[in-house]
Amino acid sequence: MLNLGAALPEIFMAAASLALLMLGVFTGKDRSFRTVSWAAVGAMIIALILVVMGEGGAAFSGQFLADPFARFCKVLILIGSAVGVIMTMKFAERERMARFEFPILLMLATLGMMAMVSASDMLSLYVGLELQSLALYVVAAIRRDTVRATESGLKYFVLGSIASGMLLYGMSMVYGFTGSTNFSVIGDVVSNGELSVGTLVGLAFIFAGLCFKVSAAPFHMWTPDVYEGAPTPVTAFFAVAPKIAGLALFVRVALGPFADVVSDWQQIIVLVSILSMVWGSFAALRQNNIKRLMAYSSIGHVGFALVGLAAGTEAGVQAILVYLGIYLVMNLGTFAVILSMRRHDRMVEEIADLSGLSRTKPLMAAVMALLMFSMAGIPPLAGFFGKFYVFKAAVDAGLVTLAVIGLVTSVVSAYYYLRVIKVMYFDEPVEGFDRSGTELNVIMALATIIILVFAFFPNPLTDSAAAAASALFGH
Amino acid sequence: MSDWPILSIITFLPLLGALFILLIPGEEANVARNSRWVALWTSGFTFLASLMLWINFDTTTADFQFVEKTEWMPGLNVSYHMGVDGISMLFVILATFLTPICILSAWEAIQKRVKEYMIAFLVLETMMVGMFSSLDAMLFYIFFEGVLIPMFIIIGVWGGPRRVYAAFKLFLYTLLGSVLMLVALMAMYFDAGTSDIPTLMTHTFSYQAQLWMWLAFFASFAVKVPMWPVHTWLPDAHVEAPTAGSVILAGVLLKMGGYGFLRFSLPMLPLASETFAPLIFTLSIIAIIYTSLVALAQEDMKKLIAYSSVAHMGIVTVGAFTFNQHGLEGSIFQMLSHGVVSGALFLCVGVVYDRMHTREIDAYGGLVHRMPGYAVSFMFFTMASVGLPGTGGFVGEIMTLLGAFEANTWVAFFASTGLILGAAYALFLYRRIVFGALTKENLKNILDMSPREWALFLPLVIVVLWMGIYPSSFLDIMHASVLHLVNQVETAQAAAASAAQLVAN
Amino acid sequence: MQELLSEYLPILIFIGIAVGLSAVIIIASLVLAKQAPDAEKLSAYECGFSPFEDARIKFDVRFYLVAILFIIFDLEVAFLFPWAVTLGKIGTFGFLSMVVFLAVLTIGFVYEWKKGALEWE
Amino acid sequence: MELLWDGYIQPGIWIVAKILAIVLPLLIAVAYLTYAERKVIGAMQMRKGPNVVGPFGLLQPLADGLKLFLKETVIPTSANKVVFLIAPMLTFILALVAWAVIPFGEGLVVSNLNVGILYLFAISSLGVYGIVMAGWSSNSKYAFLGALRSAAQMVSYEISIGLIIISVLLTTGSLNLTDIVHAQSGGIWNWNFIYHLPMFVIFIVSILAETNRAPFDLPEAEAELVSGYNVDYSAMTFALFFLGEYANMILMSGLCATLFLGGWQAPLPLLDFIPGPLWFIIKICMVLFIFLWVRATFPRYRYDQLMRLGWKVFLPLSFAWVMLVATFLVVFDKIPA
Amino acid sequence: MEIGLAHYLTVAAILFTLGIFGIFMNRKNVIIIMMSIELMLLAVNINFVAFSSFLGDLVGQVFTIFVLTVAAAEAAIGLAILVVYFRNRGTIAVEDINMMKG
Repeated sequence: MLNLGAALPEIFMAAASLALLMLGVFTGKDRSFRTVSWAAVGAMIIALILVVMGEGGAAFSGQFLADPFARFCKVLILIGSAVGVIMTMKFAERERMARFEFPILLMLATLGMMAMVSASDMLSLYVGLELQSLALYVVAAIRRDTVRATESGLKYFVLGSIASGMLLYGMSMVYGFTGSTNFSVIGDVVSNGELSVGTLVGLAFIFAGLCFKVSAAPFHMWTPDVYEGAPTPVTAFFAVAPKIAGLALFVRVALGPFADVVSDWQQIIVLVSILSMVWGSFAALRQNNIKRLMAYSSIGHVGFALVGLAAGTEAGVQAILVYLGIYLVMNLGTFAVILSMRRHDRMVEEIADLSGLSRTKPLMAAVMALLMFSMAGIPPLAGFFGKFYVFKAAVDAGLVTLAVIGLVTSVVSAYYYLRVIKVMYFDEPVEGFDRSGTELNVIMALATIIILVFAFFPNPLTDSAAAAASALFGH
Repeated sequence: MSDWPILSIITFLPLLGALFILLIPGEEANVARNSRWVALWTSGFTFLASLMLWINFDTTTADFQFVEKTEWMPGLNVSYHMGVDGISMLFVILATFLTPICILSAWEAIQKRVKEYMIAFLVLETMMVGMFSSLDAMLFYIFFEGVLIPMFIIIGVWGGPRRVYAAFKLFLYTLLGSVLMLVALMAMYFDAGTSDIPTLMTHTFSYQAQLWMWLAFFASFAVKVPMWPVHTWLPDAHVEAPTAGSVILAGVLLKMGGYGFLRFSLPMLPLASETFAPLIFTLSIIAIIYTSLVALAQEDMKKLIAYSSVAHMGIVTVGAFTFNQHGLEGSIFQMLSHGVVSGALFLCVGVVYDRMHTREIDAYGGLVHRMPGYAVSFMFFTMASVGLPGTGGFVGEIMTLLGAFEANTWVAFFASTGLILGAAYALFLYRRIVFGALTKENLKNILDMSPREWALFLPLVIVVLWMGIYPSSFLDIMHASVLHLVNQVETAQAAAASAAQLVAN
Repeated sequence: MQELLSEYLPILIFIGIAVGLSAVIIIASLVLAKQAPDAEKLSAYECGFSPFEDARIKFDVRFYLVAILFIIFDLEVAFLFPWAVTLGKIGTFGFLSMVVFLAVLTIGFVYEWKKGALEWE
Repeated sequence: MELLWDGYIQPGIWIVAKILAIVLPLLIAVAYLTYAERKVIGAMQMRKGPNVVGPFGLLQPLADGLKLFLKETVIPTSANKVVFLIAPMLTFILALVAWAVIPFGEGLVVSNLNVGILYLFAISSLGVYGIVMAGWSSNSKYAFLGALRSAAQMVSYEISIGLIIISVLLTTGSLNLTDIVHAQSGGIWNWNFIYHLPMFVIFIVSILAETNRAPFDLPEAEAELVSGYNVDYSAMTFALFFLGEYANMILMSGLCATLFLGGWQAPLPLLDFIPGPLWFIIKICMVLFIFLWVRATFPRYRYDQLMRLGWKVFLPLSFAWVMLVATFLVVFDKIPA
Repeated sequence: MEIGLAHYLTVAAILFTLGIFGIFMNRKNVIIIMMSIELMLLAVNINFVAFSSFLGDLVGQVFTIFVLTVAAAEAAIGLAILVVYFRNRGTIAVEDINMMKG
């Protein structure tokens, strides 16, 4: 029934975050920022180990399911979060936002995400999702002395709450028309008969809410503003962990209880996916702010990932997971570069500020260029494989048109990634950046190495993704 | 010797060199010097290694040789499968041959960011060689697309004033074509369950599927070749690229499209190829005649040569879709000789450009008085480009036309018209630059070719002459493979025809 | 179900009576008492001065804080109500669950205490 | 016809009668509570208190009421009129309807709700609305600030009250007030105030704060806020507030008696001959006396002291007490069925 | 007239729609948006309780409690962010929340 062992990583994270909160508040002021941050990273690593070593299984009377799918996503989430915290430290100290609550909030958000991807009941889903969201609302506005950060927090809050509202409304409908909140029970009900109208309405609302959360078009409008306004490490965090968790949740909901009625919702996902890809590509063309650019880029990437979901097959899920893994690495690397964009100890975030980076900081420019090529999906870099997997899944599922549209938009998106490279390599140099921190350099180096050598060693990621996907389909 | 993974060595040796250059420490001038030497040595070794392919090549079989196969992505049934046959082997050597020349040509022309330049070229070489020798569609695609990254950088960083535009155009045009090919590859994979090229060649796709796949492949290869009307990126790219970039672009990258037709479209999609052959012929002939006329009107030397490339590649595509031995061999031979000759022509342009920093044809004239050695080499390559007997160009063109004649008289007729026009613009260019009175003040002090430049041209001259005088040393290699290809296509077409016959009866 | 609801009927009536009573009291007073309003009399009371700025001024953010804390703790109380009366049925498991919940809440409480959210100097 | 009479009209009349039997005495009680207050405080300060109108000044409350009734109702022009009028009504209504679930004796209750205590808790929580509405709608700084203070104070102490109620619930196992009273049957030693003595004390103090009574009458602090949220009220609108407040005092006393002092039950079995309602009223009067006594004795708290008391003393204490009681019950397996 | 499930659902749907409209049509004040959000959650709660009662399944009511709790936390955080924003910007009018556009 209870089987706390399956939820050990989550329990550990919860306990650790509370303990750190106490540690922070009792050491007083914010001197403990660094200690708490590193402790948070340590806790995430321990949780990671627990996830990997743990035996999995269900817990809390079927509310919580630590299957390989969830564990795979948790690994990604934990990596993303841990790196996110590491990236934050120096930035926070420089920008006078070194509150010890910051890493703890990230831990809580991570905990929420972990709970969310493990949810096998709408109730635990909701609780996990909200734990994540509530922590993130605060994190977005953590620089409470700037208008932009607070505005982004406010926007994120308002639109996130709407999303929760829609999600909840959908869940209430599904509950009412299937008689349960448990995914497997819903799955049984749904597979036995055809989908009732009420359930379908509920499903649509749930999807709309989830689209909001993962910032898929047409529910993406908060993303650019939030990304731009939030402090950069926060943006980095937003772009990675919650996206992964949200998409994993999307997969979990769509292919958990509703796996037998793929045809009923496939069209929605196809449409959302196309809109996201198109909008993410075209709207990014006229951006000058790199964080905004990354926002649109993330919208586009969500679109690509959803292509895998649209396939509705095991291969599709595997593709999403591979995509997410690669996306994680690319985004962390890119944001490590963006975080290094400091001049005279101040953040600069215009794309034009990268001008001539290849002269002033050749290595950083090379890293960024590789990351951008990878984002654009140019082989042999890792980003290509992500796209390859999702589109292959789509073609296998007969969604050739979707694949063609997706790939064409990826060409459009290649344009704006190339623009960044162009600015770095072809334009005349402006004043160089300050020295970037060691952590950032390490992250950049790791990300670059991974995207470079992924082509040679794709199997660890793809195999575990395959295992995770097959677990979701109950094999 | 044959136990060695020689193809992998050839492919990844340049990458190793690039890594090595990356690690060179020290101040800028030092780094520049060292990286030049490392790049030259690496590419030289690579070329020597690639000669091992030729020496050990078995010309009697159409099978893939030097095959290497390792598990790569077992989940997808995709493997690291390398190998060459008579068609691709020569392209591998073409690539390894041109790369050291390019590096040498950039010895003095490139003064800024030498390290990056050399890295880009070595990476480019890896991609090119890898593409020609991969026997897995997925692997092929990776190398095929991967070429774009170094090329984008080369044009964008070291190119001319409009380099940004040119680089973007090159990149996006090619990428757009390629992604459609990717869809086709996925569809093939879905249909056949593997991305192994030899297996795919034996797989029979339904006619309907073939049509769509063929169009998708066409989108990619036609851009790459380039065929009219998607050729417009080429003049821009050529004009803006640094000399070595132009050389490699004309010499090798354009061949990727032609090679793609031979590797994918013909053997895997024979029925669709037959269906669309008229389309190819039409576009090719338009390309030959139209771009030749356009070339005549050019004021920029590089642009002129670029348009001539489009015309020459038109002949290649005509040859490829004749489906007969002559046409195909001519097509391949034409690609090889064009690779060498057009590369050499760009080098010729590079020589004067390095001195005068202009490519305006009107800025020159009467160079023969100051640069007799240059005039001779330039003349030689111009003649080769025109297709003078005794040069490589002649063999390729005449065989292609022969093949075209067998397939369709009208096609052969229009193609030969193009050749005459080709002679016109090439000689026109030569005359305006080299002959005439030396009136321009600033040309008065121009120097003839340096030993380094001689060292560049000499191997090219030898190869062109060799190809012209003793073509069978090349044709023998491709013979078996081309024959196999022709049989393959004919069998498939015959089978389809008899099936249709059955249905009709 | 119906019986359960019938318990609420008297309350409804009670509310009705209370509303009526209060309305009657006010209206009767309005009708019976002598009304002689004038502008000064009808201005808001401000120790004899005319009001010189909007009364809905910015006020101390600590009132917000109290409101926020209240919401949280009041909900906790709402959780405790059913728990308290059903403790016998849910037994040790229910008890321990609530202990965990309250422990988390206590940590939150300690946090805000140390952070000075409860100070009102 | 028969059905209508038996099914609806007769019970309806019965209900209305019961309600009136509560409301009317309540209003009189409120009136005389003010009288008692003045008398008691007068006595404690060695004064006589009201003694002019009627014998012993017994008619004083009526005179006060009449005065208020005949005064002019001033509605400030800047006020939000509808809300301004609703606010006192709301306060008054809530103070009345809460009585619906208070049992005066065995079966002597208007509505024997199974969630009676929850109802009471809800209604008393709503009281804040009346005050906030009054403060806001007056559109006057004093009223506004007074209302804010009052609201903050009330909600702060409400949490402690909630927790205290929960610790009582733990030992009684029911949300029904009658059941709670029954659980304390058998004499004074079974009454809750013995077991929950600390909570009883805190409860008494908390209800002082909850009803804005001295020494916690900060919101109405004459010196700073010229009477707080109701500064702009006059005549009967003011009277409704006034009535509501005093009715609330009585209500809280009643709640206190129900929760801790055994409701209507006699302290000793041999005193059972005295009827339940009488006991109940006696207990209410005792608690009310404490209200008055405290008012006469203690100086007013500072606002920060008041909030600190609520959040830093009462809340942790009552919280700890809940845990203590629950742990005790679980460990010794004494949970009431 | 017997009040059935459909009536509850209709009421909830209307409330929910009102909430959505309140958010998107409102051009005045962020507080109103927050109230609209609460309205949406209220609609959800009505749904849950109605279904719970109709199905004879307690999970719906449990869910309602959770929703209430989370809504409280959400409101608390929302207000906090709003206050912080107001301090920086001096306004909470919807049309003034426009530092970032594009």
